[in-house]
Amino acid sequence: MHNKNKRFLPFLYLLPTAILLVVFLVIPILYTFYLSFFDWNLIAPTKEFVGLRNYLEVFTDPVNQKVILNTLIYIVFLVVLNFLVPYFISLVVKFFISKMQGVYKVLFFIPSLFSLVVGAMVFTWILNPVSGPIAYILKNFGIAMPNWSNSGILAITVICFITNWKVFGYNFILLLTGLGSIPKNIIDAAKVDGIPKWRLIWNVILPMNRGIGIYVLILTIVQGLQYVFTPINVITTGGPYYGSSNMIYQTYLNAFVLYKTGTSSALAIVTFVIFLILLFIEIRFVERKAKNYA
Amino acid sequence: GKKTSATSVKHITYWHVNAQTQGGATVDELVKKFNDTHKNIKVTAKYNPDMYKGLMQNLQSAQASGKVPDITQVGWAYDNYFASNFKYMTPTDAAKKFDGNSKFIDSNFTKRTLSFAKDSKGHLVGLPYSLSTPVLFINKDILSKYNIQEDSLATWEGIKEASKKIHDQSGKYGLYIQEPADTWAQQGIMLSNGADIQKGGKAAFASAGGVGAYKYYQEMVNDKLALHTPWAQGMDSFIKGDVAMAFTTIAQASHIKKSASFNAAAIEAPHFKDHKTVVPVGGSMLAITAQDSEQQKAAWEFEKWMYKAEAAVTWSKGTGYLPPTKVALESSAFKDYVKENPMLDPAVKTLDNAVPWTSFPKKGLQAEQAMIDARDKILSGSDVKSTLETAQDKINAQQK
Amino acid sequence: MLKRKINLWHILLLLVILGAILPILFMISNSFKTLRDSYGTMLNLIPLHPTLENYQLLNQQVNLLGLTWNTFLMATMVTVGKLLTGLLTAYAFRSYQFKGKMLIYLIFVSTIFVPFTIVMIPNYLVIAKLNLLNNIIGVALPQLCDATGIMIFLKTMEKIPNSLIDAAKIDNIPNRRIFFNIVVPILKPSIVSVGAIFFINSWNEYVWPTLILKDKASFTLPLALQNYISSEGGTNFPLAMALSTIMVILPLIIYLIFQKYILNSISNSGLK
Amino acid sequence: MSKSNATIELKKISKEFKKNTIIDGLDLSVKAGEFLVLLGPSGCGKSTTLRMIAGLEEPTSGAVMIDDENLQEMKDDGHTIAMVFQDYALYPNMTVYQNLEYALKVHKVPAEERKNRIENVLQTLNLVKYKDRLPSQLSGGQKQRVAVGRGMVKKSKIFLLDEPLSNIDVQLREKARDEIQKLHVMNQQTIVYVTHDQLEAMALGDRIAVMNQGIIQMIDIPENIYNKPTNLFVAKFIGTPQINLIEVELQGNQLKLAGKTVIETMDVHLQSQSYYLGVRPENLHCSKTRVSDLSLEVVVEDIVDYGRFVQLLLVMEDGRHLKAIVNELAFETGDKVFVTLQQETSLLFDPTTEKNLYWGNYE
Amino acid sequence: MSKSNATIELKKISKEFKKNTIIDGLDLSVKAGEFLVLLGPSGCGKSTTLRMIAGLEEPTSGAVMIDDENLQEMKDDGHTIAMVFQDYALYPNMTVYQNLEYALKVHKVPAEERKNRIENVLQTLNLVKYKDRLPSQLSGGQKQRVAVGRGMVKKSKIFLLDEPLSNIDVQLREKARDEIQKLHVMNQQTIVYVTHDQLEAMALGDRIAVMNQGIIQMIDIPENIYNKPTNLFVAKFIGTPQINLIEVELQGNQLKLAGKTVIETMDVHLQSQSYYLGVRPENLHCSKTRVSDLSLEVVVEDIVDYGRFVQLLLVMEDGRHLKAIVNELAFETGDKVFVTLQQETSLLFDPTTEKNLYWGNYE
Ligand SMILES: Nc1ncnc2c1ncn2[C@@H]1O[C@H](COP(=O)(O)OP(=O)(O)OP(=O)(O)O)[C@@H](O)[C@H]1O
Ligand SMILES: Nc1ncnc2c1ncn2[C@@H]1O[C@H](COP(=O)(O)OP(=O)(O)OP(=O)(O)O)[C@@H](O)[C@H]1O
Ligand SMILES: [Mg+2]
Ligand SMILES: [Mg+2]
Repeated sequence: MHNKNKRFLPFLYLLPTAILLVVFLVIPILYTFYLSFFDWNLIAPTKEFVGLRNYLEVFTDPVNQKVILNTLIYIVFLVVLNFLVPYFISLVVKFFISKMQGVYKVLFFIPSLFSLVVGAMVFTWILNPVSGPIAYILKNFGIAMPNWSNSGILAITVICFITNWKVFGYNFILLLTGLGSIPKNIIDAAKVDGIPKWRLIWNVILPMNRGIGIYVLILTIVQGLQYVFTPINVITTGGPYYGSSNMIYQTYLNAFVLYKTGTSSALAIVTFVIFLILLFIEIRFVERKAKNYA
Repeated sequence: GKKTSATSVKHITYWHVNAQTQGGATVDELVKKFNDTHKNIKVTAKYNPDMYKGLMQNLQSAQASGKVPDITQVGWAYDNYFASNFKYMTPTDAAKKFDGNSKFIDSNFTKRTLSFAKDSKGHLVGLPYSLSTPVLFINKDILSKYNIQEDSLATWEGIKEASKKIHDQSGKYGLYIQEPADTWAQQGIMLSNGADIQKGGKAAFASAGGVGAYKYYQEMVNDKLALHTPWAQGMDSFIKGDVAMAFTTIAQASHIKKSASFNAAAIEAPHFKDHKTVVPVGGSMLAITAQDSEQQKAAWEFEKWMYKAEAAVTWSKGTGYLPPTKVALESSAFKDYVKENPMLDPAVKTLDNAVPWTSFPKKGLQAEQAMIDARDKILSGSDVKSTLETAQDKINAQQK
Repeated sequence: MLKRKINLWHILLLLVILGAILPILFMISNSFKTLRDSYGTMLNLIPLHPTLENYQLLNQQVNLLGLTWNTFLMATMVTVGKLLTGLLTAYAFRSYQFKGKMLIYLIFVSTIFVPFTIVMIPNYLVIAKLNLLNNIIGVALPQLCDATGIMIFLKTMEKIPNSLIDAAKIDNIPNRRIFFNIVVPILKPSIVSVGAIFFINSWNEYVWPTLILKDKASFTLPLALQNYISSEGGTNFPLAMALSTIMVILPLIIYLIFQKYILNSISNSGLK
Repeated sequence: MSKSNATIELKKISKEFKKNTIIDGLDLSVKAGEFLVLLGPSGCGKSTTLRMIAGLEEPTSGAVMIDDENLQEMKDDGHTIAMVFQDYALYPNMTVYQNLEYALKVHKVPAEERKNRIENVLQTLNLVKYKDRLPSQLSGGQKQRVAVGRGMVKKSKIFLLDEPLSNIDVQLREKARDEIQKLHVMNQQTIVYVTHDQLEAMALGDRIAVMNQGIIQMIDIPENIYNKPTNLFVAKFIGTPQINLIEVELQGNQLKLAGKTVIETMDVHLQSQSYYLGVRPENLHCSKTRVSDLSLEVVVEDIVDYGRFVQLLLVMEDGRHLKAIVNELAFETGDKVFVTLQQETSLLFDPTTEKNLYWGNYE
Repeated sequence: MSKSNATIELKKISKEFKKNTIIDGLDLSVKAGEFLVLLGPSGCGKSTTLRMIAGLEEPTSGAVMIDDENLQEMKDDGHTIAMVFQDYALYPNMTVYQNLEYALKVHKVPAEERKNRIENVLQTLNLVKYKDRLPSQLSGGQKQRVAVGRGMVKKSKIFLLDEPLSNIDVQLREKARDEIQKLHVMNQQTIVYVTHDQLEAMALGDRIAVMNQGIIQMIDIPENIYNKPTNLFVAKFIGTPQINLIEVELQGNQLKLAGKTVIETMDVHLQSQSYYLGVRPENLHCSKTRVSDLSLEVVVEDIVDYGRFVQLLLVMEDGRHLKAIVNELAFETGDKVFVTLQQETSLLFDPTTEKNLYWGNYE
C-alpha cells in the first residue's frame, strides 16, 4: 500500500479526460482568446491586430449593451422558470403529497427526452400570436394574444418557456433527489415537535439542500443561456432588433453571420469570464466539501 | 476492367441548400441521373441546412480546414462576400479553358440574368442557377367576401385600402410582408417607390423614396393592417386564413398550394403610384470552387448538364424557383408547368423588372445586418427617416 | 381540512403536467394529419382524417434505419466514452491525494462553464485535421469533454464511506479491483441514470453535428429534421412532427426502462 | 400548561411493512407519569412501536390513544409529545443551541423562559461548551446528548426516547441516566424509553416491557422481570452473564441433574419429565468444600475478574458448562468446586411452551 | 503461513489533524499473541491509533513497527493485518457470504479452504441464515457481526477491532465476546481491540491500555487497572457505578472525613493536607448497626435493584452523596446505615497531580 509507482496511478486515470480537455477545450479557448485581439473574418489570410478594441466594442456598442442587458433578463427569467418553479414543485411533491409521486416524476421528465429543435417548432406553432391554438382559444374569450415576437421581453419570456418545457423535468428530478437525501428522521423529528412544514422547509430543508440547490441554480443559468440558443435561432433569430438575443447568440451571430471573429471572440471571452464568476460561487458553496475528502 | 475505370472516375462534391421540402429530392434525382449517364464523373450532393447562410458558414469552416467542395450554390446576398473571400473559378474562365469559347454562357443567359451574378467589380462569379422574385399571394376567398377587386392590388396604396376594409370588417390582417434574416422584400418595396438601395458603391436608400416606402410599411403595421411577425409564423397565418395577402417569394407557391384550404392565387409584385415595379432578384448561382484542374473540368461538365432545359425545368418544378436559362424558360415543358401552376406566371413576368440584389462590396454581410436592424427598429416604431439615415451612414462608413 | 389542501396541490401538479404533455400530444396528433389538415384542423387533438402519409413519405425520402443507426452509434460512443472517462476521473479524485488535485479538479469542473460558441471553430479545425469530417466519430469526440459525469460520480463516490475503501486497502485489494468490484457496482444506479441522460442528450445534439455532417448518409436524426424545416420553401409541419415522433421513440424506451434508476439516481445508491 | 403528563394506550396495534407483520396485536397501557421501559433485542419492533406512539407511523390496525383520545384524530400542537431519535435527527444546519431552541421558538415560548430552559438542559447534559457547534462537529456521544436535550427542553406530556444513551460511554451514561431519572421525578412526564441495555432498563423503569418479535413477552416491575421471568426468553434476555439453563429430570419430588439428585422438592404439581432448570450465576452457591449431599462437583475452567465480582466458568463431569458469579477471587483455574442449588432461586421451564412453571416458592 | 502473530510497536507516535494534535508522542508495544484492549472515552483517539497501526493513517511523526519492521516500508500482502471497522464498512454490493469471501478470493485462497473458513465463521457468529443477504437488508447488530466475521476469516497475524460489539445487544455481545476470546486462544493472533465498554475490556484484555486525550494513562493487566488505578482519571473511568470520591483531610496518621476520623493509618509518608479518597461502591461496608467507632452514619436516599445486586444512594450529614453496592435488598429508603471504610480498599489521590499515592497496603 505504500508502493511507489502507484503515485502515477491517479494521473493515468486522469489521462483520457485530460487529453480530451486539452485538445477540445483548453487549446480552443486559448485560440479564441488570441483571436479576440484581432480583426478577422475567419478565412482572410491576414488578421489585423487591434488590441483591446474588440473588448471596448463589447461594452460600448449599444447593441452589445442591449444584449448584455438581455442576458441579465434571461438569467432572471431562467432562474424563476427553470429553478424556482421546479424547486417549488419538487418541495410540493416531496412534502405535501403522499400519493402519485411516482406518476408525477415519470411524467414531468418526459419533455426532457425531446430535442429543443422539436420544442421550438412545436411552440412556435402553438404560440403563433395570430393563428395558433392558444390565440384561437383566447380569441374565443375575446382576448387578443400579444404579438410576442415583436417585443423583446415577451420573446424572451416565450423562449424561456420553451427551454423550461425541456429542462423543467430534469431540474425537478435533480432537486427532488437532493431533497430525497435529507434524512427522514429529521422530518420525523420536526413532525413530532409540531413544526409547520413550510417553516421546516425554510429553516432546515433548504439550507440542507443548499449544495444541490446552488448547483442546479448555476447549471440553470449557464446551460440555460446556451439552451435558449436553439429557440432563438429557430424562432426569432435574435429579433426584434436584438430584443431576444443574448451573449451566446450574439457570439454566434458575430462569428457565423457577420464573420466578425474578433468581436465574437471577445464576446465569448467575456461570457466565459461571467461564467467563471458563477463557477467561483459554486466552488465556494458546493465544492467546498470536495477539499475534505481524505 | 474495374480497376482502371475506377482510377479515371472523378469524384466531385456539390453543396446545395435544398431541404427535402424544397427540392432536395429533385437534387438527388438529378445527380443520380447525371451519375448514371456520366461514367467518369461521380457527383456527391451535400445538403447544408439553414439556407445560404448555413452553407456559407460551412464553407468558411471548410475553407479553413482545406476541404472545400467542388461546386457550391451561392445565394445572391453572398455574391460579393464569396467573391472576395473564397477561391473559385469564374464561368468565363471555365468556358474558355474547357470549351475554348464562351458560347455556352452567351447562348443560355440573358444579359440581365448574368448581371445578377456579377460582383461589384463587374466580374461574373458563377452562373445564375435559380431565380425568384417576390409576388403577392392572395386569399381569393377573403377578397371576394369583402368585395375587393384584384386589379386594385397592383399598387401598395390599393393594398392599403383593401387591408383597411378587411381589417375593419373582420379584424383580420390585410397583409404580411416576409421578414426573414434579410431585407429582400423590403428592398423590393423601396425600389418600387423609385428609391435606390445603392448608388456608386454607396448606400442610398435613405432617400425620399426609401423613406416613403418604409413609412407606408410602418403605418400599415401600426394600424394593424399588416402583420409584423417572423416569416414562418407570418406564412402560417396566411395559410390559415388570418391574413389576406402575403408579399413573399415565389418559392412559397407550392407550399401554399399544398397547405391552404382556400382559393389561393398570386399576382405581380405591387408598386407605388407613379412608379413601376422593381424587385431584387432572389435565388442563387453555381460557383466552381474546385481547385484542381481535373476537378474543375468535371465540375464544369456537371454544371453544363444541369443547365440543360430538361434538367433545369425538373429542378424548377422541385424547388418552386424559376429556371435561369432562356431555353428552359421558353421550353414547352416549363410553359405547361406554369399553366398547371398559375401562381408562377406573375413571377415569370416580374423577372423582366428584376434587378440584382444589392450587395455591398465591403462587409456586405454587416451591411445587410444594418438594413435588417433598420427594418426591425422601424417596425418597432422608431422614426423612419433618421433610422434609415443612421443605417445608411453606418454602411457607408464601412465601405471606406 | 387537510385533505382538501392536498387536492389543491394535485390540481397544481396536474396543470404542470398538462403544460408538459400537451405539446407532445399536439406533436403526435399532427404527425397523423395531412398538411392541409394540420393547418385547417389544428385544434383537433384527434386527427379528422388520420393518415400515415407522413410516415410513408418520410420512409421514402430518408433512410430512417440508417439515420437511427447513425444517431444510435454516435450517442452510444458519447455515452460510453463519457461514462468511462467520468468514472476514472472521479475515482482518481476520490481515492488519491496528489499534488495539484484541487487545481486539476477545478479545471475539469470549469469545462461545464465553457459556452459552446467559444470552442466551435477551433474544434471544427481540429476535427478536420483529424480527418473526421462527415464522420460520426468527429461528432462524438468533442462531446466527450463534459465534466457533468465527473461531478455527479464524484458526489456519489463521496457518499461511499472512507472505511469501505480502507477495508479493501487493509485486505490489500488491488486498486483496479477496488474500482471494478466495489466502486462501480455501488455506483451502478447512478451510472445507469447518468448514462441514460448522456445518451438522450447526445441523441438530440443538434448544433455541433450540423457543422460536421454534410453527407446525408452520415446524418443523425435531428439533422434530418432540418430537411423539413425551410423558411423559403415553407415548413412541412406534419412531416417534421412525424420525424420528431420517430426521433423520440428510442429515448422514450430507454427512459421507460431505466426510469426507476434515472429518477432515483443518487438517493438510492445502495449505500444510505 | 394544564397537566404535565398523559396516559398512553395501544389497542390491538398491528403493523405490517410490505406484508411482513412486525407488530402483531399489541396491547399496552402506560399510566400518566409512568416511566415505562421497552426492552428487547435488536429488530424486535421497539422503534416501530415508539414511532406509532409518536404518530410517525400509522398502525396497520388498532388505535393509539393519548389521554383517551385517538391519536389519529388529535390535532397535534407539538406540545404533547417529545421524542429522542435513535439516530439523533439533529438539524444539521443549526448549532446545538439552535437545535434546542427551534421548536420552542416556533411555538412561541417567551424568550426569557426559552433561554432558562435551554441553559438548564445544556448544563445538565454537560453541553455548555459545545453550544455553538454544528452537529457535524460533535462526536456521536455528544450528538446523542443534544438529541436528548432537545426532547427535554420541550417539557411535553409524553417523552419518548429511542435508545438515547447507546452511544455514550458508561460513565457519562450513568450520569445521563441519573439526570433522566431526576427529570422524571421533577417533571412527572409520561416516559416511554426504548433500550436494549438491561441495566439501564432496571435502573430507570417503573415498569419494564420485554419485547420479542413484536410481542410483549412480559410487562412488570424490574424486580419481577429479573426474578420471576414468565418465560425462557425473558429469563435469558435479562441478566448478565446469562442465566444458566440445564436440562433436568423431575422424578416425583426430586430434581435430577445428570442422574444425580440436586434438589428435593415439596409440593410439586408437575409431571415427571424433562424440564429446563434456570439458575442465575450469582445464585449458584460455590464452595471449596461440599456443603450438602446435593452439591455438584465441578471444575473451574476459566476465571474472569471484573473487579467488583469474579465470573467462574465451571465445567461439569459430563462436559456441560455453568457460569457462576462470586464476590471474591477465592478460586483458581483447575480447582474443584462444589455447587449447591437452592430451591428458592431456581426456576423451572416447560421445554415446549418455554413458560416458567413457578414451582418452588414462587406464586 | 509462517508465524501466526506479530509484535506491534508504536514509537513516539504523534498525529495531527489540521494542526490539532490528537495523539501526542504515544509509545506502545504489543507482544506477539497478546490481546491488548484500548479503552477510553469517546474522541480520545482510539480509532486514530488503530488506524495508524493498520497503515491507513500516517503518523505525523514517529514510527509504527510490525515485527520490528517499519510499516511504512513494508510491502503489504494483505495477510498481515485484518481490521473490523467501527462503522462496519461492508461492501454494499456483496452478500454476507461474498463479503467474507472477497479478500480471500482476491488473494487466491483455495476454494475448499475458503469455504471451510467462511462456514465456520458464519456458524460462530450466528450468521448462517443471513449469508445471502445484502448488507442493506441487515440490522445494525447483524452488520457488525459480519464485519467481525470478515476480519476473522482472514486469519491474519494482527487483528484490529474497532468497537466491534457496540451495536450488539448484551446477550449476543456476551456470546460474541466469548467467541472472540476463543478465537484468540485458538489462533494466537495479536489483537488490538478498541472499546469504551469496560466490562468488555476487563473480560477480554490480557492487558488494558486506558487512553484519554491521546495519552495512555495506564497500561496494565485488568486487575491492576481496577484495583490500582494510577490516577484519578483511570479510577473514575473504570467501574460502574463510579468510584466514590470524597475530599478528606490527613492529620498525622488519621484520615478525617468532615472532621470525623474514619481510618487510622499506620505508615504514612504523606503530608498532612487535603486529599481525595476513592472507594469503590462495593467496598463501602454497609450495616444496620454500628460496626466500629470509625463507622459513618448515613441515610439511604434511593435504592436501585439491579437483580443481582442492589445499589444504594447514601447521603451524608453534610449532604454529600455516596454510592454503595450490596448483594441483598436489606435496606429501605430512609433507613439509617453505618458505613465503614477499610484501609485496604481505599485509594488516596493527590488533589493537584491527581496521581494515586499508593498509601495503605498497595506496593
Ligand atoms: N420501513 C420499513 N420497511 C420494512 N421493514 C422495516 C421498516 N422499518 C422497520 N422494519 C423492520 O421491522 C423490524 C423492527 O424494526 P425496529 O426498528 O422497530 O426494531 P428495533 O426493535 O428498534 O431494533 P433496534 O434495537 O436495532 O433499533 C425490523 O426487522 C426491521 O427490519
Ligand atoms: N479526519 C479527521 N480530521 C479532523 N479531526 C479528526 C479526524 N479524525 C478524527 N479526528 C478527531 O480526532 C479525535 C479522535 O478521534 P477518534 O476517531 O480516534 O476517536 P475515538 O477514540 O475512536 O472515539 P469514539 O469512541 O467516539 O469512536 C476526535 O476529536 C476527532 O474529532
Ligand atoms: Mg430501534
Ligand atoms: Mg472510534
